[in-house]
Parts: sequence; C-alpha cells; structure tokens
Amino acid sequence: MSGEQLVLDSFEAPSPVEDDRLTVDLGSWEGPLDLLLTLARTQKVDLREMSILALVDQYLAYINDARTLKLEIAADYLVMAAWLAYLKSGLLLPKDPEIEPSPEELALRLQLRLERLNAMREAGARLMARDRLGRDVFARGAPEGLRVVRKAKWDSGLFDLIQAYGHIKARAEPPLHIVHQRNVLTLEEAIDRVSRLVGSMVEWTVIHRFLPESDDPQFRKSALASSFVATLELARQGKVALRQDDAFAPLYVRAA
Amino acid sequence: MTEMMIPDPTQDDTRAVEATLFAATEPLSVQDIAAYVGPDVDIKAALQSLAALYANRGINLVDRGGKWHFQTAGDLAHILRREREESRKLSRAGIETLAIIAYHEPVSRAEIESIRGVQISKGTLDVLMEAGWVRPAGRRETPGRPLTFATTPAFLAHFGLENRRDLPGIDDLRAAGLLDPVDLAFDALDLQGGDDQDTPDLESDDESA
Amino acid sequence: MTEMMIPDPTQDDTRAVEATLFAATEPLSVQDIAAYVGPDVDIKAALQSLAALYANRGINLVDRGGKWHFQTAGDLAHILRREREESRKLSRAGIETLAIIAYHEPVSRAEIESIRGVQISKGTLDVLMEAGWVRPAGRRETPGRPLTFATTPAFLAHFGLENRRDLPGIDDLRAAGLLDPVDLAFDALDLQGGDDQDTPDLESDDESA
Repeated sequence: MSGEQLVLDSFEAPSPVEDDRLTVDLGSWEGPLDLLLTLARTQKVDLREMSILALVDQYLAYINDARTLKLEIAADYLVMAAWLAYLKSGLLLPKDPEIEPSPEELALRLQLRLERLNAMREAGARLMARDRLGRDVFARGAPEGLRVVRKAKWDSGLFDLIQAYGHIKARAEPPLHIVHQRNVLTLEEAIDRVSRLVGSMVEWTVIHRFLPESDDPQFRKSALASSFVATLELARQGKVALRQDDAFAPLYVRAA
Repeated sequence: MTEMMIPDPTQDDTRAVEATLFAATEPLSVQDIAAYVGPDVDIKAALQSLAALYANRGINLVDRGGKWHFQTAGDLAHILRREREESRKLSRAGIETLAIIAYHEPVSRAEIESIRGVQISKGTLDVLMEAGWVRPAGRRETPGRPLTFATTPAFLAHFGLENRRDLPGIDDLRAAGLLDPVDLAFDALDLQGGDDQDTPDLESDDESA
Repeated sequence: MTEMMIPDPTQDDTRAVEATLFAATEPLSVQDIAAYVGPDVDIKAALQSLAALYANRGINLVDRGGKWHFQTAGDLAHILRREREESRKLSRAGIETLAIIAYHEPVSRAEIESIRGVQISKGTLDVLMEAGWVRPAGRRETPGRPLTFATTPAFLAHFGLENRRDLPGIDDLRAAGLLDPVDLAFDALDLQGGDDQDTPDLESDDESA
C-alpha cells in the first residue's frame, strides 16, 4: 500500500469549498467522475435536484483554470470535458428526435452515476466508522484454542481375531491327510481268493467269476482291479495262465 | 430479563457452549460448536441464552454471518483502543471498492470500475483479499466469464455485521435503485462516445496521487 | 450469592475491567488494568465481583500470583478437545499379531514372528499399543531378555470378552472350520481380489497394505 495517502481519516477531505470553484489540484481526484461528484456537492443540494448544466459549467471552468496554469491534464479529464460540452449543447439546442439516446437521458444517466458513486462513498465511510474488530472491539486476547485429536476407531471384532488365529494355526500345523476307510478288496485278499478258486480249474474261466458278490459298485470296481493284478501276479508265479482274445475282450483264467 | 423468554438450556450445556466459544481462536458456527459439545446440546438455545446474559456486560456474544464469537462491548472502545497506530489504513480506493463489493456482491472488476469511473489499480483488490474481507466468488456466465468478488465472514466479523442485510442503509439504496446491476455497455457509451473501451482512457487510477 | 458480600463496584467499572481482561493477551495485574480503566476505578472490588459472577460459569476469572486472567472452567477441558474418530480396520498383520498375543501371552516378538512365519514390522505393534489393546509385559529371563507383550483390559472390553479364557480354543476353531486349509485357500483367493497385500508368504509384512 505504499504511497497511498488518501487514507481513512482523510476521507472527508478534500472538503467542498465555499466558492463554487475548487482549488486546482488535479492530483486530488480519482478520475473525472470523482471530480464531478465533488463539484456536484458544492451545489449543496440533493444530487437528484442538482443542475446538470451548472455542473457542466463548473467542470469546464475547472479544466480551463487548470489549462491556464499549464497543468498537465490527463486525457480522461479532457474526454469528459468534451463529452460534457456535447451534452450541454444537446441540452440547450432544440430537440432532435433522431438523436438516441436523448441528451436528457444522458444527463439523467450521469446524475445516476454520480448518485451511485456518492452512495458507495458514503457507505464506505459508514462502514469504516463502525465498531471494528481489533480497533474498537476486541476478541479474546489469549484464547486457549480448541484442539482436534484424531483417534482411530477400530472396526475389528472378535470374529476377525479368532479367524486370524485360525489362519495362523492352519498355516503352521503340518497338514495331516486322513483317508476315509473305504470298502476295497486288497491285493493280498485277491491273490488268496483267486488262487483258491482257480484250484486245478483247467477250463478257461472269465475273470468276473472270481469276484466276490457285492451291491457296492465301488467295491466291485476295487475287486476287479485287485483280482486282475492278482491274476497277473499268479501268472508270473506260473500258477495260472491268462488269455484275452482282443483288446477289451473278456479276460480268461485257468490253472497252469 | 430476556432470558426468561427463551427456552432455558441446562446450565451445563450453556457452560459448555460458553467455554467452547471462549477457547476458540475464531468465530464458530453452530455446527462447529456441536463438534465439541456433542449432538445432544440445544446449541441455538444456549447461544440465545448466553447472548442475553452477556448483552449488558463488558463482553458480548455476537452473531456474525452465522458464526458466533465473544467480543468486548463497543462502548468500551475508548478504554481498549490500542495506542499503536492502525497498521492497515485503507486507501480511499480500497474503501470504495470494499463498499461496492459489499453492497453489490457478487460483482466483477469491470462493474466496480464502472461505478467508480476509474480503473482499479492492481493492489486494491489484493489488499482487500489479504485482509480477508474479500474473496473471489466464481465467474459470471456472461461473455468473457469475468471473475466476481464477494465479501467473507471475516468482513462481517470485522465490521460488526450480523449479515449483509445489516449493511448501513442497504435497504434504502436498494429501494432507490442504486444497487441495480450496472448497465456496463450503456455506461461505457456515455463516457466514451463510442470508443470501444469500457472505462475512461486511463492508465490506472493512481492511488499515490 | 457471593456478590452480595463484597463491595459492589459500579456496573460500568466492572464492565471495563471485564473487557480489559478479556482482550488482554496475558494475565494482568491490578496496575496493568489501571493503565486501561483509569485510576478512579476500584479494580480490586471489580475483580472480586467478576470472580464471583463467573465462579459457576463456563469460564472463570482466576488470580495467578497477583495476575488475573480468564480461563475456561477446568471441568470442561474435555469438551475443548474434539476427538475425531476415524473408522479403520486393522491390517491383516495387525489382527494376526493381536491374535497371537492374545492366545500366547506373554509372548516375545521373535515368538510372534515364529508363529506367524513372517516378520512383523515395527508399526504393527505400535498400532496395537496405540489402540490400547497390547502392552509390554516385562522381559523374559532368557538369553537376550526379550521384551514380551500381553493384552490389556481394553482389549477384552473391545472384543467383548470377560477374560482370555473366553477365547475359543483350538478345538473350537477346528470345529468352526477355521483351521480348514480349504478355507485358507479360499481366503487367499479372496485377498487377491481385495486390497490387502499382506499375504502370508512375504518376507516381511507390509503395514501400508
């Protein structure tokens, strides 16, 4: 904010002078609208009742004074002067319905703009004059402060716990494979049975005749398999002879 | 006694809200307070009760845009006003810009410039934002999508306003049509006589002038 | 009412002292206060009056070695600390480690690792101790004197256990199918699709999972 001289406390300055002329110091104004507003205030009437023509004359006179003093005048002040001169002529000359917007409307808009700026300027002053926190009213000087403590709320329940332990135990224990007791004909039993039944049987007899009776298909399969292996073993020992006429054909057994 | 007219929260609830607001380093909303005192406390009733209790005391409980805080009573300013000079003196441009934003928000930079008749120098909005009083308030869905500005809860707190309706004279200004949206294009025509710029031909408003 | 027993300073004097103490950034002596409120105020009487006024409120006026300040009432301290609970699940490493401690306590870190078959990262035990479920349980009098860990009453409370004997035994776990390798295989499958990267075959468990 370096160099900003127009501060709160000098807000009312520059104050309107008694004369309807103001001391020429263009540097005091924040643009032509600001200058116009200050000039308008010297009319000492409500802005809605001010004379636009008088205001135009005030402004043009002010700029003329500045010129005679050979002050450098920023272009926007001159643009405003030219526009105001045009407005004045429009207001004084007979109405030309072709011209849109009409000079009266332009004058009204200028007045509205000045009102608006004035309203904001006064509003600003009223704001600044309020009881301001840290200047007129004060918050607690040394508040203890409020704290937020983050705390984890754990969702894990007992089942999670024992399930986890179960997993660990399952991982750690050596796997123990237990095969269910199944109804089978062991090879020993099959050898015993086949050698007993084949006896001195010299006729070729299909292997199924040597199988024990059973309703259990699992057992029958097991008996067939073990009896087949038994015949092979007995054939190796030279106790039986085997014959099969073709692949997948019935297998025949007889005493050797 | 105003306390008699409002629901009387339990003494403990009131104390809890009171302590929370005292300990806080910044203004708190009802929700903020609830996070500390718990959901079962009728915070609004407690706030009303406390505000009434403190109304005539050296410190007051005030509502600033839905955020509550304790502050010293305004009439004691002469005792407490700090000797040290105000560290932040707003420039005239700053004050006017702040007033325009507060009374018109959300308002674009071009609209502010139109009302003031000069361009805003770079620092003006920065200073207001740095003070925590003004914030960008989104872009307007018009050509160019200009950024708009609005005031903050800190603005309300600093200037002792309960809400924007408390802005001095805002109802009168609105009734007089002085807060109506600015007709930028038309205003530009007025000032420029057809030039294509929307503000008078300035480099900037020189606030060091 | 204690106020009745002390000299009653004027309302304005009391308010001035009240506001001064409130706005002060540090405790103030009677002389400090006089610098603000002026020499004509009976500050001591005002302080007595205020202390009595605030005695049962959410904030109290207290005298600390001749310097006065406001502070929030001690019994409300718990309110001024807001605990924000964030719902979290223990990592797989965490829950397994906790289970091992619960079933085997007191148990050393090396033993936990031996049972789990993987190392535990430092964070795992920290999390369990922070949760209040695990505590150091002394050193074992074996070479290296390893620190052992055990569960806490908070652990029992959280998991709804009367005591550690309520934990289902190995036979119960087996009966519940929790030792079934098939389950484990299924879990592993589940985990691959899930977010837990802490699978058992890693060299070290990764708490960031």
